[in-house]
Amino acid sequence: MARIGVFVCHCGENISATVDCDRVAENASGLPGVVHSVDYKYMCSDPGQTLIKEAIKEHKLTGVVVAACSPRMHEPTFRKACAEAGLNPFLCEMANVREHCSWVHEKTESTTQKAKDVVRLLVEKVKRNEALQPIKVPVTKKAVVIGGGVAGIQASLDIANGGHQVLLVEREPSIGGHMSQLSETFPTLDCSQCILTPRMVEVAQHPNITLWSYSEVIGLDGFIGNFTVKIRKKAKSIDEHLCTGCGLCTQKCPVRKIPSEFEQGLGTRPAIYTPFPQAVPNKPVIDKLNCTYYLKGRCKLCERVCPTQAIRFDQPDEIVEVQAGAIVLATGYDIKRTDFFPEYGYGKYKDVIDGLQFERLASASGPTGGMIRRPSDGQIPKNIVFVACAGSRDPAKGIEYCSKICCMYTAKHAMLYKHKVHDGTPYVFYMDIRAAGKDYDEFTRRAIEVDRTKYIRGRVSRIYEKEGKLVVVGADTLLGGQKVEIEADMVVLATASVANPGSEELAQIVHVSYDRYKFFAEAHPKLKPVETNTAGIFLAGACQAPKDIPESVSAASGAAAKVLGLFANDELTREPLVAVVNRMAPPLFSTCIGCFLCQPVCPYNAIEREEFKTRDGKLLKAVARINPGLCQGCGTCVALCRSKSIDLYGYSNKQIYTEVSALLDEALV
Amino acid sequence: MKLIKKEDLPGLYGYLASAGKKIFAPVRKNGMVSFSFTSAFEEIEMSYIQTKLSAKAAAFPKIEKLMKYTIQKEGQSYEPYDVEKFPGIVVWGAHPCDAAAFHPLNAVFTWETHDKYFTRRLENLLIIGLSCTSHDEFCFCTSVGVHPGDTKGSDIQLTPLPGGDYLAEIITTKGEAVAAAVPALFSPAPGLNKEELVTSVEKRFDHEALHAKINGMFDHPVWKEQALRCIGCGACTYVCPICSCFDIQDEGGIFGGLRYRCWDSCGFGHFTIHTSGHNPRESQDTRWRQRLMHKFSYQPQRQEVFGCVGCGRCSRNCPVDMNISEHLTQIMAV
Amino acid sequence: MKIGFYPGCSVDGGSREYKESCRALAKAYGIELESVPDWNCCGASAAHNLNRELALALPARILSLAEKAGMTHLLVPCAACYNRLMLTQHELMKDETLRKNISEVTGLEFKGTCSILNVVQWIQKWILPELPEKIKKPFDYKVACYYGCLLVRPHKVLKFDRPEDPQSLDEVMKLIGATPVDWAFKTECCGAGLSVSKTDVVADLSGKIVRDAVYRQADALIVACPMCHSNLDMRRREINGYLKQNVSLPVIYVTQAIGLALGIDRKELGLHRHFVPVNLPEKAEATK
Amino acid sequence: MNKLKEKAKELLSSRAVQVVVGYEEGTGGKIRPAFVSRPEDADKLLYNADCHHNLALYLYKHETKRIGKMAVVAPPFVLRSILILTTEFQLEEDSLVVLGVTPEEELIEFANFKEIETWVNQHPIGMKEKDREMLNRLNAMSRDERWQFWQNEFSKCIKCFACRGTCPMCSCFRCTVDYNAPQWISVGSHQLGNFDWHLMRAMHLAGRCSVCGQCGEACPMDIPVHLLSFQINEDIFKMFGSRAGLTLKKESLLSTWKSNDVENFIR
Amino acid sequence: MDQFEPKIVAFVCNWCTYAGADLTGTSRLKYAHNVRIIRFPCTGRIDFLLLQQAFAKGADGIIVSGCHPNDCHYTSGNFHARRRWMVFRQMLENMGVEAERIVFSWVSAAEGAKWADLVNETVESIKKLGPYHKYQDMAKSLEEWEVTHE
Repeated sequence: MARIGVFVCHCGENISATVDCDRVAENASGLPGVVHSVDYKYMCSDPGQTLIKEAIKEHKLTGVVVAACSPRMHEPTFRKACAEAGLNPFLCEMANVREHCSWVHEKTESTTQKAKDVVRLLVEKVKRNEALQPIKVPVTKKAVVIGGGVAGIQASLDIANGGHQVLLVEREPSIGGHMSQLSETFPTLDCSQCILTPRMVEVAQHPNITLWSYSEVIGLDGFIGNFTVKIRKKAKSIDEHLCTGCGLCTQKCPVRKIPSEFEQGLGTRPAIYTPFPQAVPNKPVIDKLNCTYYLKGRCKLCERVCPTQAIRFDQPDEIVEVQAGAIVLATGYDIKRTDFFPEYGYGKYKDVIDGLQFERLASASGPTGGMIRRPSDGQIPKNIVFVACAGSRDPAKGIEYCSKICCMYTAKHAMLYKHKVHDGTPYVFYMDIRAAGKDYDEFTRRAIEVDRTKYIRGRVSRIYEKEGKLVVVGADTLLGGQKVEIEADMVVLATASVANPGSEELAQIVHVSYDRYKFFAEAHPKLKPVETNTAGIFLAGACQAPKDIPESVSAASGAAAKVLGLFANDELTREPLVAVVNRMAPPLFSTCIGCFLCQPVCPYNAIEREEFKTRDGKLLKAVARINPGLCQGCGTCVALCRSKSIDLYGYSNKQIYTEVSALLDEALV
Repeated sequence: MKLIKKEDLPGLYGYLASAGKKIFAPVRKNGMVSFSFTSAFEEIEMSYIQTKLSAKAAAFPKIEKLMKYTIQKEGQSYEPYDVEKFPGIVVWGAHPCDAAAFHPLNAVFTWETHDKYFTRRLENLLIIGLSCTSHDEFCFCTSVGVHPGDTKGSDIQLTPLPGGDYLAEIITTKGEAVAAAVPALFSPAPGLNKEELVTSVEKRFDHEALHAKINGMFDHPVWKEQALRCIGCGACTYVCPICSCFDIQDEGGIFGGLRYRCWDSCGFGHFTIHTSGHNPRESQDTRWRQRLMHKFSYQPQRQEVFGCVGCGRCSRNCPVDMNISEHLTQIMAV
Repeated sequence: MKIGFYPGCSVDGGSREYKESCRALAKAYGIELESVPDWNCCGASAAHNLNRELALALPARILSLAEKAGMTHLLVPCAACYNRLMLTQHELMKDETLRKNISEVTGLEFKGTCSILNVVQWIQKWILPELPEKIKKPFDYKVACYYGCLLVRPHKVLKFDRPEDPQSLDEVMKLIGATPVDWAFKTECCGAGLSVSKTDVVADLSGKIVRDAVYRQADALIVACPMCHSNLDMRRREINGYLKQNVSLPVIYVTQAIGLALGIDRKELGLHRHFVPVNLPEKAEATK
Repeated sequence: MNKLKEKAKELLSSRAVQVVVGYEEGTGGKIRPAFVSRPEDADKLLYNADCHHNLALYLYKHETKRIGKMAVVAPPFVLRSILILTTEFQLEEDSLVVLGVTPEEELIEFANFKEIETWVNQHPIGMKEKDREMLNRLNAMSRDERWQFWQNEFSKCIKCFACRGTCPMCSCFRCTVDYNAPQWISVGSHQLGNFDWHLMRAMHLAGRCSVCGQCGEACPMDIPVHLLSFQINEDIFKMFGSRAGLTLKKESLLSTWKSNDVENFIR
Repeated sequence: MDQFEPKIVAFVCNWCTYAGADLTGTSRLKYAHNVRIIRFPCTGRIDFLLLQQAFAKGADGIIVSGCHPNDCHYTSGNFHARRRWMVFRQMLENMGVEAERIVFSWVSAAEGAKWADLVNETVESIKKLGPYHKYQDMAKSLEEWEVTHE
């Protein structure tokens, strides 16, 4: 039989001014199961709390209702008090008679009546509360950062500097990402590599960072604090310990005409290669798809020239499992390419290139040594057209969003061009100039006013080649939509930034949700921009949405801060207000029939499939199971479950049903 | 043996009504004949083959309120419903199967314990039987020892005459009391052979033989085979004039409520389930077996009555045509 | 075998040669083109921008009739008709109530079971398979394939080819031995909507098309739409005026081109009906 | 229908399946479900327009499953039910041979469930005239009249649960109505208990109903319960453009959502 | 009977509307006393059976309120709820229940004033509709049950 104590607080005058507290207490004392009921001036004060603690001991209370302010204010206070008196904190409930009653009504009978009702409701609820134990989850204090672009690098360094182990996994042979391809960066026009390479080196040398390049994450199990990450380390065909990175092999390799990924196809590389001179790690890998030995079974020239015998043709891919407490996704973005723009002849005309290609042309370390030359004939273009929003903000192309960085880098490109080709004329077709950011608008103004870039507000409908020129057909909306045709020598498309190929696959591997454009979805658009719906997995940089460098870096530091926060504790303590699927004896195991309609409902992928099998492995029944490490206790699955097989601690079916009944069980007004 | 003219039936009805009796009679409402409480003779349907629900509700309603309870701080208090207040009920125009059914029903409610709610309702019952002049393919009363002209269970039994008048047999003292109260309504009967007036239902099997046989068939495979299409609903048991299983429920709030019993069915998967989740009758065939064994093996053994009067309602109303007489005939054959 | 056929007004009238060449091709393949019984206007001319219900009802009736006649495939050579029929089927299939209403208007049930084919799809499905062995005289010319606006747009409804840079006609042409030129006006507007009312605009728009084709040294323009054809062919005088030069570049239906490759008689293909005479430079006889 | 019988014979004699679930003639020409496990019995199988039972019901019952692999005679509504049950993990493709039967009473065989998906999408199920009329009648009523209509109908209900028992989508082992902690739905078949039961059932079927109408057919008290599901099914189509049983995608109406779901009543 | 005071139950989510109602209090905005608030973690937790129960127990009106779309603390609970209510409301209509007695709303933690208005408007509208006798009489069916009511 329940033994409930009710404690009605006056909150000085705040409650008692409009609510007749002693009558509320008296009324409560008449309720079945209530063995003790008092009112007091300040329940949250020390004497008030002592009052409760003593009553718990004296009357052997099995539940406590404090009628006072909002539980959002003092629930922790009173639950703590109960715990100190030896009563499980989850057997304490608060009746909100201040914010929801005394403060919003005049002093009338009905106001007191309302207080009585609310107390009765909570008494009935608390009778059905269960003693709950907080969920404790151990934390493995090691982070896996996926993606070695500027965001991944920043996140790794921040976490490592916080004193925790980091494993940085990069798909390519070198870290650095797209930033390492850039020539100068807006709005300061300082050289990208100059600011990035020191960070790359720092990563390589940091005692807390392990760098696995040429590797991919292929599996993820577990939950926050306790992930197991499965990683494939692709064979580099060299022994990294022996290799000194002297580069002899790369010079001698006879296969030289492979279009270089790093140079965006504007340059070439050998079959055994490091993507670029400042690569980290600065040790080559063999591209098996192009290496003569792997294709034809002979050559091995590199093996012969290698002074340290580091070449290993028989090296297999390695699959490794790593324990980690947190994951940071920093897989970055890509840009739209080739025949996505048939109307622009991209991929058809050599001299129609994309932004990244232009970066390489403009880069001092690029294929043209920083000279702006037409890929087709190496001529220096006198008329150059930049097309902003190539694909972006274009529902017809299925990309409705703004790629965000193009306005800025297009302005930058125009400037760089003008600085290199003084007598040239840069044109920019644009929809709007979106230059919100520190020193950003000033920057675009400079491109227009100082460097005399011709900005035309309108879109390009078609580009075609005629007599060695590229005819750019567009409209100038500021001239009343008049048609403009420009005969250009070269066209640069600011093609839309899109999610990396394989991001969807990765999202499914690590169980994070992603938006319709395949960018990873943050847990909350405003309040949790670097968290995902899966606890313990965080987002850094452009894998979440197009971002420029400063944004990527701050997001990365944000993610790192979250990780460090998580690692600050040896174990996670979580409120046990989680959902649970019932269990019973075989052959039923549970009233759940495993329809799994609850699975898509869960925002946290907390609902798993549990299979009961015979000794010889025959499946008897598959039912839902809720992972308490992942469940956040929203209870949507509970309301959905047809057979009422799921329940939610703290808001159980019994509790809530009784609340509704109890409320109306006596006259409300 | 007396005669009551059809124009005198309203008189009889009127008398019973004026005597404060509730009259529970077959009424045809949107294409369905069912026993209901009537307020005028005109509502009554005298020519029907079988009602949807049986007449058992007159003594064993689908919901029987047992008591009120209140919960106070001091404790609980109870206030049972007063059976003395139960109305006298006339079951008007019950076919012999329905009339006969009250006997086995009573056997259950007086077996070991004496259920005051049922027995009091039964005491207050006056049954005016109505011999069958027609039947359908579902009727099989003769196979379970009931006959379309049987008077067993009736206080007064009417048998329709071709002209529309009725032979009236006064069976019990209750019946005599009524006849004595309104003598004018009854005239001497013409010499007629009742047998020729009632329909004849072909006998498909012998229930005693069935009883003898079925006792040993607990583990017979036939149950599994027969029960395959059974969907485990309660239709058969709720329309059955003899099925007597019930559930007891409390409904109310924190300060009290009331307790009632309502029909339950052995066809339901949850009928026998334990809290642990274990279910002694966990497949439909065991439930189907229970139903037939109970009617034709256990009840005869324990209460010396058969749990079936061959009214055929269960088969008529089964969504998947689980035809009981067909199945019993099959059981006799295996 | 039989295939449903919806001529529509222009193919049945002004652009008879288009119908003739379709039938000629069909004949060569033993295909019977069965016209939709009691067919009516598709509404491309005016209805579709004046009255939505009418714009849907007209094509719906055609399709219902086709369904009633048990046609599983319906060849619609005119790109405009094709466009209207496709849009209507799309609209009706995604809205049950609308479907009902329109059925009430037409008094015919509409199931949407008949699949509509434009001329290129028809060729791809039935003509291409045996084409190589059937070719008598490869169509060895440089051609500029002109798709116009209605054949490939709106893409989300038609789901046919790439709206911005279509390829299907070029592929067909390659198969009969022609060399498609890479040019910029594949889908530019020819001014069909103003074909009758504002011929000067037509001259301008179509003129640019013809000019680029000439510049790309094409021997012929290949079309798959009677509107385009009449503009580029019938309006040649205005075009020449606009270009201030006389362009003799012939405009040929894809079906005619294939027909020639199959060695079908010019008359049967209706080539004699063109305004711009179709005299292609004689090439060395390459019979196979 | 001989095709069907032959196919059944073949499947049974080749032991490809252990039992064929189909239809047979019962008492007084009534149609009823049939379970044929001997080739020679296959001749009693039949199919015609009166075959209303939704046999999908039997495909996941352990009583039938223990016989072995099944073949099922499947009119369009059974096909839809099979898809729904598959998306709800109640059926495995390989444990079942589906003998589709068209309204024209022709046999169609399916190589896999994907083919069923395609077929049902090409063959919409029309509503019976009398049901259509009833729905129109109900929609023409004022709301109070509708309330009265259903109150009268539910007053007939005896809570025999034939509607539940005969419905393949009522696949729960323990129905909410059998749950007593708390007792969401009164057990007694009084007015409230009946109302709550039918509302709850209709809600639990919303977006999952294959509109076979069998619940109405099964009701011994002739309550047209199926109309509740039919109507909401129409409403759901209007609101969300979707119907149940047309896809193998695991996305039940109420277990998914769209950020652009359009409603006009939330303030 | 003197002035009818409707009984109104409010089902609200903890993160937005409950907090919003707290704000109404801290801003000392006054509103009608007829409403009783029941706290849920999320609107997604609200089982439609609870609304049935509220009416059965004698509520004349119901308020269901949670986070605005995209603001859900659990990101999608309110979206699920919205669909549930779209269907449930239609179902009630189809069965002849006075669905407008259930008022659905999004009230954020910052909309203290909106909560006050919502309650007042609801109370007013329910007063116009009067007590929900229809439903309540049905709910009394057991108490009034007599065997002669067959």
